[in-house]
Amino acid sequence: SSQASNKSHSSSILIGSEGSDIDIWQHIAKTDDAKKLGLKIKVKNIADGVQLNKATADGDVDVNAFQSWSYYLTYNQQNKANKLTALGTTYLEPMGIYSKKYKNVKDIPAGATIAIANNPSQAARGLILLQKAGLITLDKNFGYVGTLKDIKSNPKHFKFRQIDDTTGPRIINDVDAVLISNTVALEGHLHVLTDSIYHEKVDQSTKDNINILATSEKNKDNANYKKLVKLYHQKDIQKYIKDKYYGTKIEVNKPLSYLK
Amino acid sequence: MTAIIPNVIAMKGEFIQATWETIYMTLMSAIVSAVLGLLVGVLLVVTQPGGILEDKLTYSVVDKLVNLLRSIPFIILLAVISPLTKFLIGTTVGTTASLVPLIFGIFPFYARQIQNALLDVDHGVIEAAESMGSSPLEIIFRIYLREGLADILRVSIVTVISLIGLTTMAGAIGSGGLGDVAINIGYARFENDITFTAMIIILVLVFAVQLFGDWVVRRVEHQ
Amino acid sequence: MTAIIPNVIAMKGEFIQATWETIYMTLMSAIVSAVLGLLVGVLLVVTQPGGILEDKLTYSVVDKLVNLLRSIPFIILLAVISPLTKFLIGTTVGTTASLVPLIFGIFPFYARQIQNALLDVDHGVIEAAESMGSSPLEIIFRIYLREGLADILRVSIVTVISLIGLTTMAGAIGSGGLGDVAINIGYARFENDITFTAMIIILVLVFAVQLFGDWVVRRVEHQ
Amino acid sequence: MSETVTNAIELNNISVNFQNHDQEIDAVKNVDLQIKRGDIYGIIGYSGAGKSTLVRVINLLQQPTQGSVIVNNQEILKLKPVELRQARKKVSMIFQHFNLMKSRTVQGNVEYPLLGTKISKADRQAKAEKLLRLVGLSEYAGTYPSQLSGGQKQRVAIARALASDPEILISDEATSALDPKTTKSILELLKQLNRDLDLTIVLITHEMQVIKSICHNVAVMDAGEIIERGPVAKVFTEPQQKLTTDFVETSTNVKEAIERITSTIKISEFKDNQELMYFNFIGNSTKQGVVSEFSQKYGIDVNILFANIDQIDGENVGYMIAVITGDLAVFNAAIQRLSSEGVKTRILTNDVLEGGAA
Amino acid sequence: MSETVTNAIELNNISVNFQNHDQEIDAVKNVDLQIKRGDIYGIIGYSGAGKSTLVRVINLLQQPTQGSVIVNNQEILKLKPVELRQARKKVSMIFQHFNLMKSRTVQGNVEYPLLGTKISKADRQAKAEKLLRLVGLSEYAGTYPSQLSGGQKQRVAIARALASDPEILISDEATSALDPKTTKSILELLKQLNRDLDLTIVLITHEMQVIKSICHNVAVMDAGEIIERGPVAKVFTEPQQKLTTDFVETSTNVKEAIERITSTIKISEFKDNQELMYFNFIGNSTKQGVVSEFSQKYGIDVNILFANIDQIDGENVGYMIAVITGDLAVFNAAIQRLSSEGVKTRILTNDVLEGGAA
Ligand SMILES: Nc1ncnc2c1ncn2[C@@H]1O[C@H](COP(=O)(O)OP(=O)(O)OP(=O)(O)O)[C@@H](O)[C@H]1O
Ligand SMILES: Nc1ncnc2c1ncn2[C@@H]1O[C@H](COP(=O)(O)OP(=O)(O)OP(=O)(O)O)[C@@H](O)[C@H]1O
Ligand SMILES: [Mg+2]
Ligand SMILES: [Mg+2]
Repeated sequence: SSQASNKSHSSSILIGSEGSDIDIWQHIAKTDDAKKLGLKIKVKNIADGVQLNKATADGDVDVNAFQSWSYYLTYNQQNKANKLTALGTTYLEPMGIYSKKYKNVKDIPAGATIAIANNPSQAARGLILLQKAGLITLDKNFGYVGTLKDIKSNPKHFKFRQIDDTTGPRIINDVDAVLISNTVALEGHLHVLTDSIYHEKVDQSTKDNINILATSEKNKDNANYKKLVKLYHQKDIQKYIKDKYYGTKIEVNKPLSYLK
Repeated sequence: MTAIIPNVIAMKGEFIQATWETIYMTLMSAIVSAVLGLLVGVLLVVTQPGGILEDKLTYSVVDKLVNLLRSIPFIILLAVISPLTKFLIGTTVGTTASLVPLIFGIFPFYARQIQNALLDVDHGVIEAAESMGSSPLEIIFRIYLREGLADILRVSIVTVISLIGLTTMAGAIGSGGLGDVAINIGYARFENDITFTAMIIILVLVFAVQLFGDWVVRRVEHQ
Repeated sequence: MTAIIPNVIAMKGEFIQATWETIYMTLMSAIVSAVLGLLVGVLLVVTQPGGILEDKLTYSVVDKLVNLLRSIPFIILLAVISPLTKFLIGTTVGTTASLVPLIFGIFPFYARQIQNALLDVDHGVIEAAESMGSSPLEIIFRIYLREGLADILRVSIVTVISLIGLTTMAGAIGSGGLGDVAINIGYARFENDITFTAMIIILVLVFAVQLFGDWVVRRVEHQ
Repeated sequence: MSETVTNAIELNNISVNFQNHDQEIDAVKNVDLQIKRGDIYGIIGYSGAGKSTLVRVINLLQQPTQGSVIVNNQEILKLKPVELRQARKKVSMIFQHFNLMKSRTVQGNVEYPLLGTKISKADRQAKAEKLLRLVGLSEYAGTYPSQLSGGQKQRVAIARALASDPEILISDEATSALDPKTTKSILELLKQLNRDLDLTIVLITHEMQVIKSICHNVAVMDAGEIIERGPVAKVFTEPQQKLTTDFVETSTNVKEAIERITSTIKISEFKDNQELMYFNFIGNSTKQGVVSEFSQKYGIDVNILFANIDQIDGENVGYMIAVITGDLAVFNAAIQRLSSEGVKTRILTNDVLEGGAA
Repeated sequence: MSETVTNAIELNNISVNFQNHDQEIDAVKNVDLQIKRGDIYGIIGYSGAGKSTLVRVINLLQQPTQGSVIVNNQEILKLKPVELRQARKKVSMIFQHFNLMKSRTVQGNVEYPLLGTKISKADRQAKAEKLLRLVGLSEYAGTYPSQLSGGQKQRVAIARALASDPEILISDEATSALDPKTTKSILELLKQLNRDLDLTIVLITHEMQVIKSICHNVAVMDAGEIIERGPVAKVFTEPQQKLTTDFVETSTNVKEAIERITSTIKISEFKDNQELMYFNFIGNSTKQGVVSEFSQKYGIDVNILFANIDQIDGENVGYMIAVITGDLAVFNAAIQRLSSEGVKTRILTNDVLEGGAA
């Protein structure tokens, strides 16, 4: 039967992704689960999120697997003519606060330099995490595109330096603390659960950071694409991911309504 | 071997493919950029004040366009140009799609280089050709492009090497290539052997271009 | 105004700061790169076969080093060079820290451009200086750098403009600057007016460089 | 006008100003010049007089600040670009600085003017080979200009200028880098082209010998103006301007000879029946032979210390300095006789010498 | 060796080969040349003979393929770079192609050799100004080379070469672009420097007049070799080689004159008592005056059609072509008399003419 379904879906699904998601999807493409579902998957590395979303919306890429819910919302808000649709949730990679100098967030002294991402969704996420850790407070209306300007109080007078988020692990020695997303941390051999001094947990405050699969709005009813979500949450695939990423890609298998 | 470059061995196939992608991107965009760059560079030289087809308006418009294109950061160029890419290539991602931004990223630079190279052609020889009744087109092909050939080749080497550098940035739109491997696989994941190997291959390409270019320059140069 | 460029108005302060950062990065790294590039470019010209201090070994080593540095993708250069950056600047992030990779990113390119420019200095004049007993240093300063001045300025304009382009990529290490604003604020957040405004300012800088450069070239050029 | 029919070149009231940083230079000032078809017209003058600038106006390499230029009956300042190019193909130029293309071989340089014409490749090559043979460079056909000696480069430039079978040839010191023998063979070549093909030649030169041996007319330029012009024999034998006289005397070495002779011979030590005498005779006046007449009719000994007797464009022209020894009483009669025949004479005393000759 | 003390330049067995694509050119072949301090040494030869290449060996701008070069008693091929530079400062060169620096003004070009010396800025400027005055370019001090005429450029090059007070001056056709008057003033300047400062001058030229008026010795080059050399008067009056003869005759215009005369005068139409005769006399042999003697002693009419009688380096040298009319019986006696006085004569018949003169 698998052969038959292969035939009926002779065109493969092109998944655009970046970072560790590439490895995951390349692995998934090779699994029997994929074959059973009759999915032929190809993976392409597209490093720039904006380009990747545009390409997806244009149909040059079928499905993309890299972005968080908040990133997706931002994109859709700014590109009303060329929208994306979320297919389903995949995982939450907790962002962490890392430091080589201090073991606890409370130890970070006044006037310390904290590096956060220069890309807006990661920056906002970082600020929310800092608030959660009790280091700063943010404006009430702080959303997923909030910026440094929206900091209401910074009692310890931290200095913030915005960096390209992929360089986090490399500059960890140069600053007092740095916020690093898990994809980047993993690539830098940092395990958020063990190496960070503070990190996100799955709850309402971090729902915006849950990763999703997205496709063009035109394809929102494509059955094959929807199967990808199911495929991702297969047991053996999840085991593979857990083993490979030390459990730092926390599975989130919730309906999309959970995010709204 | 596996001990020193464990990840590389595992990725042999990817490396071969990435090398081809880099060569493909460089070669294709070099060819188109060469044509465009020569065209625009020559246009700048002949229309500039004192040129054989002096034309203030054309010169200042083209001159400004070149600067305009050179001002746009490459990543933004990728985005700005994507409708054109879509129109020309049919998609905005992938190796072939990267050719369009690569061409627009490099040809204005090349045009400026060509302009500088042609400015060094001896004015007396241009005059001699004019005195022999050569038309502007003849002067361009028989004098400028020929007398300036060694210099044109020299700036072409510089440009191709810059272009190889630029291809490493096209990973943003899924161009693949060695730069993508080095940056998005090797560097981002701290797999230094991959970065290192990719860079060695880039280096080999750069040296090949330089050596070949130098050889051609030596062949065409008669003092 | 607020209707057309809503986000820009809100970010006036950031724009002013970013413009200064870009100017600062460009200027500082241009100055250092100019020194290094001239040094290396001159070294290449004088040691190359037939040069006034012909030295096969030095030439081939320097020539290869230049190519080596030019082969490294900028983003990787950022990483490779960070220990040096740390040593020199004390940190690897921020506007000042970005100077080190910017310099290493541009000076080999500039050196090659200088080499090409100096190759056009009339060999007869070099011979005349040699016949007058000028030392290699005198020939470099009094002939190469002086007779080649117009060409040196021309390649310097090309280089500074390329450098402005490079600063837009230094955002990766928190350099700030207009490129950072255009890409990481404007582009990544889809705030097109910000991207657009940042690019306009970059454009103005590019034009300022070109106009000023052209003016200086005209002043030093005597046919 | 019927005049324009025979004139190959007509420059009317041409001026050229150069604007240097601080000063304005009038390189050419209100020059009128008509050159007939088939003429060989020499232009001489001091360095910087404006000769090169003037001839560059003929094919409009130099835009004149004012004036009109008529070449082959066309007012070339009014031509459209295409017409100007056509007109230029009939006017070849040999440049003072050669202007060879360093990327082409000698052969390639000579073939250049024929590229894009209807001439077949084989004919083009054959023609270039023939011209290279004529200028003595057959062996160097495959060589690049950078490997040539100065004179060889100049000859390539000459061959190139002739390749297009021009109607007018403008030569800016085309033989200055050539040895006398090569110069002579080049001049022969030009003469022959002038005779056989009615080639009009405009020729700037510093070698008076070149003017004498090939030009029919000559113009003398000074500070941007033509101060004297006319048939070569006339200008050389009856110079009207101090500068022309200077040129002629320098070229005949008269001035130098006088200086040299008076520095080696002491006139004050002459015997009473001796004088140092300068003779200058032109044209047919000398059928009899000056010296013989002196010697035979008046019994005067003539010891020639310097003589330059030659023909210029068909006329005998002579300059002579001699010590004459004989009966002082007959000197005057003899001199008068010569004078009536058109021979100018002068006794060189120490006074005269200080003022210079003629 | 005591010899080296007086020699400013000594070239021993110098060869220079150029390796072109397909062929090897022996530009200079086994040349030995000694030039004494204070000498003015001329080098002549056909275009491409190797003159420029040879003189470029003197300051090692051209590395010889073989041989040794001794300048100012130093074997310069063995000098260290610093020493070579010191040695070169004493040897100035005027290049065939000027090689001026386009980025410097005329003044700046002339000052160049003085940069980095102990001379103060004011002195340097004064010196450059003085030299520019000497070459007649005071007004052009602030001008850039591209705005100069050919001759003006050449004069700047001359001034530059003199700025460093060289002990040796090498001039490669330094007056070829100059008008006769300017040439003369430059030569005067060189002569004076030679006299006053014992400047040794090596001078390539195509103008025999230049050789005659300033050189003491001359070497004739052909195809890379020096085929004849010696004091100018000797070489010019008793040329041993065909090529030298050619040069001398071209420079005296004898050959041309004979050709011209025979093409205008028909010898076959001469009367029985007429002959066309060629005279050539050297040195003191002509104290008496050839023509006078002929006329007076033998009653022969001498109508001079061409004469070139002049002094070369102190010796009288004369060439003359004349129609002689008189008693045929005395012709032989007259000719023998002249011959015994060292005057060479030849009756020009149609046969002789075809073979050429001398
Ligand atoms: N750089 C070079 N490479 C190859 N051949 C050369 C080079 N320079 C000169 N030659 C050849 O060497 C020969 C001698 O050249 P050189 O310049 O010494 O002649 P020259 O006597 O100065 O002639 P001229 O009077 O024309 O200046 C010529 O045949 C020339 O073609
Ligand atoms: N491009 C220029 N810019 C400014 N001045 C110039 C330019 N070309 C020539 N001149 C000036 O014009 C005058 C005439 O120059 P031109 O070249 O016509 O002289 P020439 O008679 O050919 O002299 P020569 O015999 O030395 O070649 C000179 O004083 C020169 O300095
Ligand atoms: Mg001139
Ligand atoms: Mg020469």
